[in-house]
Order: sequence, then structure tokens, then C-alpha cells
Amino acid sequence: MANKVFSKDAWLEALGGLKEHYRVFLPLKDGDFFTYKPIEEAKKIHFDYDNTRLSPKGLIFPQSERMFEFSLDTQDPEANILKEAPKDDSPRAIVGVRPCDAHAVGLVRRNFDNPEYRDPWWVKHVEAATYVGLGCNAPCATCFCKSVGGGPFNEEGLDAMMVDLGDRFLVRALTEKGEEFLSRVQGGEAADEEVLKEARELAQKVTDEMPDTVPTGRLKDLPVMALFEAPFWEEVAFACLNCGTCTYLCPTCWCFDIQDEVYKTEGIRLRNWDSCMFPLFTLHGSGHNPRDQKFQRVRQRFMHKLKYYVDKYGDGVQCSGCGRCVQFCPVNIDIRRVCGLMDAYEPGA
Amino acid sequence: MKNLLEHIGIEPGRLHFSWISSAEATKFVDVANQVYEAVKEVGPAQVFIKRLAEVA
Amino acid sequence: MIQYTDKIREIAGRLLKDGTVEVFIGYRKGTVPMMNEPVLIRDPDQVDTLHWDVNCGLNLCNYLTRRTEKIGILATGCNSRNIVTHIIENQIKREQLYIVGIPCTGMVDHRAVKRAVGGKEILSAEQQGEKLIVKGADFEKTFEIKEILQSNCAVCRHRNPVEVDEMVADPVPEQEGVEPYKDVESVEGMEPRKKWEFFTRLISRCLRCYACRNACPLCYCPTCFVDESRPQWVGKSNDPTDTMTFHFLRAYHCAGRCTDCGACERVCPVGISMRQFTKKLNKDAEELFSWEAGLTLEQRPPLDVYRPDDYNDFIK
Amino acid sequence: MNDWQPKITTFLCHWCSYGAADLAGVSRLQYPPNFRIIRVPCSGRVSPKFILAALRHGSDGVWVSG
Repeated sequence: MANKVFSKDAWLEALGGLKEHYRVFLPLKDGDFFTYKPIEEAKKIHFDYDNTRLSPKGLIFPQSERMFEFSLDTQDPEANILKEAPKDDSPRAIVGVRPCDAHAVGLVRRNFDNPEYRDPWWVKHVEAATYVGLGCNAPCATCFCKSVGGGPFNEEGLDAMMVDLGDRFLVRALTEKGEEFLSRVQGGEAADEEVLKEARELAQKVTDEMPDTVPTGRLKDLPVMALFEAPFWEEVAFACLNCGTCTYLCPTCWCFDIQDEVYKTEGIRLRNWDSCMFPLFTLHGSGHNPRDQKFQRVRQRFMHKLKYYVDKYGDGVQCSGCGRCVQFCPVNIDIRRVCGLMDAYEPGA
Repeated sequence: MKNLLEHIGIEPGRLHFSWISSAEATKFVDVANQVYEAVKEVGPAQVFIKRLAEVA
Repeated sequence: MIQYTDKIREIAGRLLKDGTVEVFIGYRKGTVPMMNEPVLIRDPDQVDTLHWDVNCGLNLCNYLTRRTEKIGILATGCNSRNIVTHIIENQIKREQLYIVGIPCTGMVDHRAVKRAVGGKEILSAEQQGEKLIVKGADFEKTFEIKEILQSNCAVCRHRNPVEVDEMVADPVPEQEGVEPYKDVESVEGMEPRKKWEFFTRLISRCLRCYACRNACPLCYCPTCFVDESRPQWVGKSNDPTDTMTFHFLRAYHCAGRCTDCGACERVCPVGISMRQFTKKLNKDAEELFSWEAGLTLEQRPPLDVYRPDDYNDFIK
Repeated sequence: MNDWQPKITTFLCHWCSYGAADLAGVSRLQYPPNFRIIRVPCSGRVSPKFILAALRHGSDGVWVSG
């Protein structure tokens, strides 16, 4: 696989030259935080963010996405027929993705792209995307990717990886898509062994220094009902406001809700992010709500991520350790603490 | 209600309240004319109209 | 704030032990800097988890809704006014509560601090008297707390609780000469079109996560209007008109009830200043009805009663 | 632009203004035809949501009369 080294200025210039091949998205400063935007909107690009406030999942799985369009005009011969909404699936490059967010794509793939069920839009959007990662030289105190199967330089889910070497970026292709991307990038020079070694040592050092703080080892062996009935849920959930911050910022939360909207004789069917924190999420048409109480909803979120997922797919936890929910939960409900409680739980004790 | 709507940028001429007794047909016609003139003055509504969702 | 924390622990321990209350609602120290977690304790042995500092900017009154026990609760000026509003609106009984009053000099705006250190990661933030010492991997900065207050605290006129059973310390002097509605006035001076643009831009980042609604102690309806489906008043996508409808009606439902506690702004994950909506209503309530919410248990709120001299200039 | 006619959603109290409108009709008094009248049992029935819903559906004006 190809490797190239760019001076930082040359790299920014090269990204600007990709317009004819890709729609390029990258983290741009928006007020107090960074968010993924098209490169055309960039006033200044700096790859010095911790991470974006919202994960890049919104580029693949928009908060609100048109699925179908329909007409209610009785004169229209195609009235009441759902037609797939047009989508732009031209190639796009998402540059500067942190490894945790790329790792999350793999976790979500199990839901959207599996032998039983394939979500056409999610799959097409992912296929059209080239993920160019940026290794984390300085993981945050709230990061715990290493504890959940990732790492600050984890390559899983990425097509290419940038490594910040002070005044230069080393860009390494990891897949064929990444190879293609790198071949289209102008400038840069092939990396020699010395640079590669420097990058390897950096990655090793950062990874080794990062603490592995969140225990997840026992989760898969604990009986599911025991965890479900564990006594700590009320206490964990007390402070929760039942807002959707954690689920909306999370790169691995995939739940959505389908709505029809009509204006005059035109209508659309769209899907919106939904959140298990909302009472409406499980409200039945009959008026009954099986998850009526706050602690049940909080329990659902953690059990789904840390237990049901593990049991269903026999792998991982459904968390990439990005730490967004830890940082931005308005009432400081910390998934690391909850995971610790669950992992250490002794049924019957 | 009116004050907050105006605060977010709905023109003052759009929302009207009145008290009219069922015997006050002439007042009704008066106020109807005032309301009509006021709305006509501010012109067609431009904002706060929900059409099809502007989403991806 | 060590003194407050110690005193709070002492009071909570006493109340739980002698059975005055069954549960006590306070804060515990957060796992990340400048975030504390509301906590409910039942056992006098747990009082050591209680904590108080300048990062307790949520509104604990929020946690009273639909509780039936005898509750001990911490209350700053704005929190106590919300408790009064809760009592007036029959959401809780006065006899159920033992209110532990905290004279408050304001809470720290965690976004302002983060901005002031250039968006760098903050690893610790310790309060020492009037100062906040913030440390990161490669910096240390000391702030005067009064310069980094939440914007609502900076213009607060009711720092001392209005309804208490016991105070943790002597009342603090109230701020004189604050101009709480300056920003509202500047918006009032705009053309309608400009106002619309101002508010559209203000809420453009909104995710519809409803943290502002849920953090607000006034929002206790069993079913919020955004969740009603027959009829559906507002769409569920992040369409700008729907978002505006949500913010407008959320604010409007707080008319004459909002105490400007700032919890809505504090919890917003994308930093929207939704107090721009509610402050206009507070200003109107004050100017038209001489009313500030939650100051007394004796009087009904203005939208609750009819008086012949009520403001009615808008009615033809 | 001058022949543009507004649509005005109008909430009238059954006992007051709706009666007045009726009386105006019976008395052959002329008034503009731009009102889309919704009769409510009392103007207190009109929730702020109704007014917003009217605006969201594209009304150029809203008139609530008790």
C-alpha cells in the first residue's frame, strides 16, 4: 500500500485539489466546537481538534433523511405511489476521522448490513465514502477506545490514515479505496522507512501510554436477566433528564423513526434519528408504554450497548470509546462508571 | 403570545385579538376591516410556514 | 466552597437520621471537570458523596416532580423560586419539603472557560475561594469566578433563596444595578425580518434533543406538545420551521413562570442561547404585570388570575 | 401586488363574535371576504398551538375574537 508524506501546507493544498474527484468533508470550526462540513465552507482548516462535537455518522446516516416521495394529487396517474427520493451518492472523502468514529462504522454495520437485513441507503452512503483517519497523538482524558477494542491509532474502518508528525503528515493507504484516494492527491513524496518508523513509534508510544480504564471482560458471561434486575439502575438513572444528547452525539446509536409529512398534494416519507431516552420511543398505539419509567429507558441504553449487543453479535460492546456522552451529558452520567458497575456486578451478592 | 411572536420576527400586523359582543355587528365589521387592512399592509406571510421538510 | 459542602453533609446527615426527610437531593462531584451530577441519597452513611461548588448549575427542582416522599433539597435563589412555582402549581406539597437554602454567588459557565483556554481539553478545575484554577495537559489558568459566570447568573437579582427551612450560610448581598434585559432590548430594536434572521441563526444548530425542555423544572407535562400525534402540531425532523415552532412554544409555556435559572442553556450540547426567548417573556411579565416568578407563595401568577386592570392594549 | 388578497384564519367565540358576524350578515353589512372562520365554543379554547398551526399552514394573518 502506498504511503506519502506531505508538509502541512502541501496537504491542505492537496485536499483543496480533490474537488473533481470527491465531495470532501472535514471538521471545521463552528462557534465553540468542530463539526463536519464540506471543504467549500472552510475559511481555515486546522487539524488540531480533539474531536468533532457530533460524530461523522450524520454524513452517512443523516439526522433526517428523505426515503420516499409521493403525490396525493388525484389527477396524477402515479398518485399514492412511493418513489425513492433521489440521493447524491457520488464519491465523498471524509477527512480527519478519529479512529474511534471509524471503529463505530464497523459496529453499526452489523445492524445495517447483515445477511438478514440490508439498509440500502446506509450501505450506499458508506460505499461512496472514503474514510481518511487522523491518528490521535493526544487522546482525551474521557477517551477509552483502548478498552473497547479500538485504540488511538486503530486502523479498522479507515481507508487511509493520517499521522501528525509535527510539521508533516504521513498518509498511509489501508484499503483499495484509500489507495485510489492517495493516487488522486497531488504532491507529497513517497515515505521512506525512517518516516514510517517514526510514525510507528509514535503510535506505539501513545497507545502504550493510554490507560485501559474501563473493564468489559465479564459482560458477556454475566446472565442477562441478573444484570437487567441489578439494583443499581435507579441510582444510575436518578439524574438523567431523558434528553437525547448522548444518543444523538453517539457514533454507534442507530435507531430511527419513520414519519410521513404532507404539504398540499406532495408528501415525503422520512426517517429521523430517534432516541431510546424519549418516552415516545416505545409508546404503543394503544397508549401503553412498556418503558414508561426513566430508569427503564436508561437501563435500555446501557444494556443495549454493553450487553444485548455483546450477546447478539458475540463480539465487542456497542461503544467506540469516543467519550462524547461522557463529556457532554448535561448531568454527568458516565458510561465508564456504569460499565464498571455492570462488569463488576455479582448476581445474588 | 403576540409580543413573543413579534419578538421573533412575525410582523405586528399579523395577529389580532378583539372583544365583540354578539350585538355589536357594526363593531365586528369595523374590526374586520381593520384586520384586513393591517394584514394587507404587511403583505403575504414569508416566514414560519411549514412546507415539505428541508432535510437531506 | 468546602464550608458549604461540609455544612450540607452535616444537615443532610441530621435530617436523614432524625427522620425529618426520607430522601435528600443534592449534587455529587462529577467525573469530568465542571460537571456535577445530581444525586439522591436515602442513607445517612452516604452523605459524604454530597458536594457543592460553582458547577452546580442545574435545577434540582426538576427532580421533585411526581415524588411522594418527604424530601430534603438544596436550593439556591433560582431553584427556590422554582420550588415555589412547583408548590403554587400543585406539583408538590410544601409539607413534603425541607428546603436547605444556599446563598449563591453564581455558577460558572463551562463553555466560557473552555473558550478562554482556546478550546483545549481541561483536565481539572478546582475552586479556591473566589477563583477557579483550571489545568490542562500544557497550561494552567486562574479565573476570577465573577468574570466567568453563566450569563443568567451575571444578571441575577435573587441570589438568596426565597423559601427555606434552613440556610447553610448567611445571605449574600444581592447584586445592585444589573441590567437583565439589555440583550432583549437590542433585539426589540430590530426590524421584523432581522429579528427572524437572528432567531433562525440562533437555533440553526439545534438537534432537537430536548435537553433544554427536560432540564427545565417548568416542563413537567406528562405529554409534551411535540410528542402529541393527534393532531401533530410539529414535525419531527430537523426542519428549521419545526425547530422554531418547538423553541417558540417551549418558551411560551414558560411565560410568567421562568426564573431564569439558566439550566436550559447550561445543558444544551450545541450551546444555543435559548434564554433569548424566555427573557423576553420575563421582561414582559415584569413590565406589564410587575411579576417575577416564584417570589411568593401568597400570590397567584398573572396568567392565572383576572384583574380588571390587567394589561389589555392588544385587544381591539 | 395590489390585487393580492390575504387569507386570515379567524377564531370566533360562538357566543360573542360569531353572533356578531351572524348579525352583520343578517343586517346586510359588508365586510371583506378574506376571513376563514373557525367557530370555537369560547375564545378561551384557542390555544397558542392553534395560532402557530394557522401560521405554519400559511395564513397571512390570524384573528382571535371573543
